[in-house]
Amino acid sequence: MTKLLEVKNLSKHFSVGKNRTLKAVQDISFSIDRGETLGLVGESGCGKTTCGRTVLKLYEPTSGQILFKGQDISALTGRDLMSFKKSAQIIFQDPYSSLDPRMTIGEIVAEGIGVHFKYSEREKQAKVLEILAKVGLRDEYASRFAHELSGGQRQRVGIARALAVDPEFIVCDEPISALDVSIQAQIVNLLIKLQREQNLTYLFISHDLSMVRHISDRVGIMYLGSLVEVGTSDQIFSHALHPYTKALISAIPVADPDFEGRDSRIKLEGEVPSPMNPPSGCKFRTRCSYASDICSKEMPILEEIEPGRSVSCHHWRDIAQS
Amino acid sequence: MDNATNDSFVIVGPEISEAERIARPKVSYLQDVWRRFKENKMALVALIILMLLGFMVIFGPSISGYAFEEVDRTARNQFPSLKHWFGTDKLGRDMFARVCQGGRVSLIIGLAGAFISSVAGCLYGGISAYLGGKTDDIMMRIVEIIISVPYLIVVILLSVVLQSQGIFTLILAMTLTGWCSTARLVRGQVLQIKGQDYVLAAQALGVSPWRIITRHLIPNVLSVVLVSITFDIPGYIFSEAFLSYVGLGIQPPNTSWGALAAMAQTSFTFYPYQMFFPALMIALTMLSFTLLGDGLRDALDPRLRK
Amino acid sequence: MAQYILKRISYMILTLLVVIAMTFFLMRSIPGDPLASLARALPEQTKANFYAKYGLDKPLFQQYLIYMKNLLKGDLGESVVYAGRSVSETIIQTSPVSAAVGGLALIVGLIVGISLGIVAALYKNSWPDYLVMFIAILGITIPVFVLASLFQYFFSVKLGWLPTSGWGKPQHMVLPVIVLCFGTIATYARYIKSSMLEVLGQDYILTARAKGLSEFQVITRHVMRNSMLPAITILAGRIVGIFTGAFVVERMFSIPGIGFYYISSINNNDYSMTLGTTVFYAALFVVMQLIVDFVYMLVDPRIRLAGD
Amino acid sequence: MDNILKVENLQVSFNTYAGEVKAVRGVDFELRRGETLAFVGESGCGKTVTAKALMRLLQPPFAEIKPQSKIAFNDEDVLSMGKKRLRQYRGDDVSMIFQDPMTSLNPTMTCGRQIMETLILHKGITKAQAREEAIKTLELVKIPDPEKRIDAYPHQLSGGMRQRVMIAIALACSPQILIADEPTTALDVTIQAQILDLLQELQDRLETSIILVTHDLGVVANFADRIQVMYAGQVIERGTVEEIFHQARHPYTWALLSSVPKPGRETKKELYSLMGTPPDLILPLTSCPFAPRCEFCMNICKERMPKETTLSDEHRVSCWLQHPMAPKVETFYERQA
Repeated sequence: MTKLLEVKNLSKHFSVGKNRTLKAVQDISFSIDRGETLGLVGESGCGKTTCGRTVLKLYEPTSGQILFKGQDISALTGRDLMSFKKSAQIIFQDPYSSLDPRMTIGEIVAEGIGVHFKYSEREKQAKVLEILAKVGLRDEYASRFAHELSGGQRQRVGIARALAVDPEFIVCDEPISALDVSIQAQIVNLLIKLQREQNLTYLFISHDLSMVRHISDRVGIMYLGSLVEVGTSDQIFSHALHPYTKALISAIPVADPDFEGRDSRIKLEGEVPSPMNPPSGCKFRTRCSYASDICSKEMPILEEIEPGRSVSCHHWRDIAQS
Repeated sequence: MDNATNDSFVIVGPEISEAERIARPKVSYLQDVWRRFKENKMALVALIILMLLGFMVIFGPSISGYAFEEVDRTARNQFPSLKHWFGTDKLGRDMFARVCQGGRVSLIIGLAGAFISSVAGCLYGGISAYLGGKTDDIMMRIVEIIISVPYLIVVILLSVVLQSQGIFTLILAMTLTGWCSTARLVRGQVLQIKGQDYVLAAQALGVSPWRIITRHLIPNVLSVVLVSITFDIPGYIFSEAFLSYVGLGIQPPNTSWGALAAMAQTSFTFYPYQMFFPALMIALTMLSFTLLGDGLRDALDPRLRK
Repeated sequence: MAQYILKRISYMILTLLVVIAMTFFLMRSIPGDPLASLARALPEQTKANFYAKYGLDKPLFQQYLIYMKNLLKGDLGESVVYAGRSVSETIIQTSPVSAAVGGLALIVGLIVGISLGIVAALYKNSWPDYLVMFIAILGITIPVFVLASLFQYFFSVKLGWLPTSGWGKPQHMVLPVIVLCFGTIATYARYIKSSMLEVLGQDYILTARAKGLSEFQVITRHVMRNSMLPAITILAGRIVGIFTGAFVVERMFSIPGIGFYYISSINNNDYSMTLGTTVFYAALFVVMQLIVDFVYMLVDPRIRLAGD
Repeated sequence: MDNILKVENLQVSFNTYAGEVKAVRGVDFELRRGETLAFVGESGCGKTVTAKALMRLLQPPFAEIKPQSKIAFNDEDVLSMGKKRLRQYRGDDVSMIFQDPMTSLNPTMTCGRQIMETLILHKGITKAQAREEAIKTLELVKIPDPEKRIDAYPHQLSGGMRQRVMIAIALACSPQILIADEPTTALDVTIQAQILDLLQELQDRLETSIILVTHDLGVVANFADRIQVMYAGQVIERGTVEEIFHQARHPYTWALLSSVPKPGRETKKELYSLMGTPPDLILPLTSCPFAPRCEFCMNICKERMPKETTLSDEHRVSCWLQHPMAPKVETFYERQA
């Protein structure tokens, strides 16, 4: 497998007011292979959306490198930049604010086609209808406005817009969290089907762990701007090493009244600290039952403990043994 | 269950086309806006009044048969009659012709003032918001300073300085600071839209900044600007009336509604009709534009769309 | 917090400097010079003395420095038209009169306007609402001088209840205050109504109702405060409205306030008086705006605490 | 067990420009002392409207509870309560918490005062006593430093803390019924678990009956005693938690259960997904509202509304598949298992 996207020591800071910076993403590294789905999980404000936008060059990184097909995207200009934008697309969370209320569905989907392909008006229309059909929307929707559609239909339009330029890589930024349960399944199925058909690569950002597990090959867990653990779905969900990952997984509500694991649930006390003013050392230590002296003094690094699996915790060995 | 046959219980499966059907009829944006605008009866009446006023102002002078500056010393201060519909003033000029002429001036000032300040405000606010960062900071600081100078004081000052009190200097004086509030409004709107996901999506698609501005930002700001224009127009007419009262407005023999009303004010006790008609016109215009603006705001507000 | 206040005050001073400079140089850019029309008939020697008296014989920039220096001492110069009348003293003598009329009008306007706005919101789409909105619309559609004429005509000429104009007795205040507060009533009635309707649609009103509060308690405890707060921001605009309205009202009712002198100075080409009064108005306005902003900050906990 | 609340034929309509939207179409159910009843369904199915109607929080004339509806609280008719009795009923007998704790707290009032307000109103105690009580309530909902937090404004607290304050307000007067409208939807997973645990603990302690409105079956699984599944303004299936999760009979319930990925199942496999969208409630319904999306739709489903069939003491379902003449079908999750 070839690495499609490689992120090395990426940081993204925002300045908030005077002399204050929000370290939204801090020194994270990961890679995604072609045709793979990497799930990125974390609670609100952990920097997962910022991360997704930075790898698409929607934000300029503060430091670090982003390699797409081996090329550093920060150096891209002109035609290379356009070809990157054609290959890498994004799907948004909110199906309401992600569609221009003044444009018809057809115009929304056609916009990207107009930028990247030299099609005649007729070819363009044909392509629009083809893409709409692919996401399960009938022709008549092309002339409708977004507000006439339901949430699920709107989200399919969002997918169609991304698909219209034949991308290889799509950042799915919480694509299902604003939708109803039954509609979520529609969208997830559609994403999986499209991935199979077109060998797409996904960065799937979500806070819904059960869906992430369902769709992802590998999963990264974020907490307060840092990546705390990366591994295959199975490794993360069955043999988590980071205390935060463990707690997060056991907090998933299971839709089964006889679920046995409920009593052994790890209960996380306290709140997520403010990202403006994170704790010293390991950021998770304030809520961690394993925390010791070293945790407040030294920030643990993300170590690769076996190929494709890394964790950032001073105590992971103890946890692995227990 | 009496007439139920075996046939009733055959599984036929779902009918997706039925479930995906859009039950409500297709409505375009403008149709939708017009439908909601029409619901507001007051706004509709206001629109009709404005059209009538416009008609009167354009064709009025030719109907009355008098020129607005035509002096008839034999017919001074006459009450409204069949001959002079709105009466005559102290020089014997036909009030109807003067009200029509004054209306032209007042409306031109209102429309031109609102238009100029909106264009300037849109450009300034749009650029400030789109560029962001330091540029935005500096540009907004300038606006803050200009806006914290009382508007009428600036207008008075400029009128004093410019001295020639023609329509154009008046418009200039009034728009010189008038654009600031529009600039702030537009900036706020653009900032809001700039952060919307659909603009981000366009950036991700590689759509050029120019196209993003023309296709996404401007169309979505336009409705707000339109509403602000309808509120600005009466504001300019009002300011001109005030300036006329102070003696800095349109100079005779030319006239405006404000100037007419201000002139009539001294002899109001004796010839109330001389003030009544221009004042009525001002009030009607103000009222109509205000109601129209209210109606438009409600009709264009995307939050109310359902 | 202290840092913020300091920052705001320094911005205010900057604004003032810009305004004063703008006013000064604009007044001086009048074609010819500010004394030309008055000095035309004077003999050459007297003319030169006349110019020297107002410092107009020096280079422009130097004049500005002198003006600023005097300004710091509170000296705005001497009237060009009425020899011996100090501009500063005129302002000091006339502004209390204006402040009395304007302040009263503002208070009355706020009380009536807010009450009407509340009534309109509570009885939405019924006759009290329509009546209030009718009054509000009248207030913003009729120019002040027309309104003043009407009031004078009915209450003084026709009914003879109140004096037409003049100053000194309490009854002289009645008509000017009513005329002047109309704009405030209209603005506030409209604003409070829409602001209250918006607050009534918020989720926390549902919480309040779910607690079992009566509709009256919901309004007084939860709706009022939250709908009044944004209304403070438009107060600065109303204060200006009172000032500019006062130009007209003071003149029509012959009230010896500062607005009266301002308008006469413009009509008389009284250069130093116009300049001085403009500077005074601008300063007053900028300070008022600052005060309004601070008041807003003090009463809204969201802003107050965000500054920490 | 005795019923604390009994609802019969509840019908609620919204008057919109396009016409009358019948949001709730003849819902009936009863709530027993100390139990948790969950309303489950997708957005627009009428679950929140039903919950608000129970407290008469819907604003006329836009929303209208139809006259044939009946809501009885301890055999007292809620819909005909006088103003005074209604105020006592709200807050003292029944209270409610909402989805978004940010917007449902008054931003310009301290949390303490918002709690005290209810106490003073219903218990007739002094301010000082109320403050004391409020601190106790904050302790009860496990807010650290209650003496300090009582003077905090809502925006100074995190989302989880705000929701705790909402719960404190709701429970201040120990109501007999607590209606929780999507209490955890706006919160993060770890906070969500905290809040659910808290609610459970408080229920055990205070013996409150809870109506939990949610779209998340996971939340319901270990929290509710009984579940009623709603679709298009109607209850289409109801039963105990076990009955709904293990013996569901309505294809819509099946779909809801199957569309959530379960741990231990093969990943990237197609999830069961419902096609289409719920019906527009502005249209009249004469047949089964789910028919157009139902995999087992029969001819009769498109012609007539199914009647409710009783399967056990608690378990009832409205579906033509229960008719003796209907074919036996295999459920999705039987297929998937």
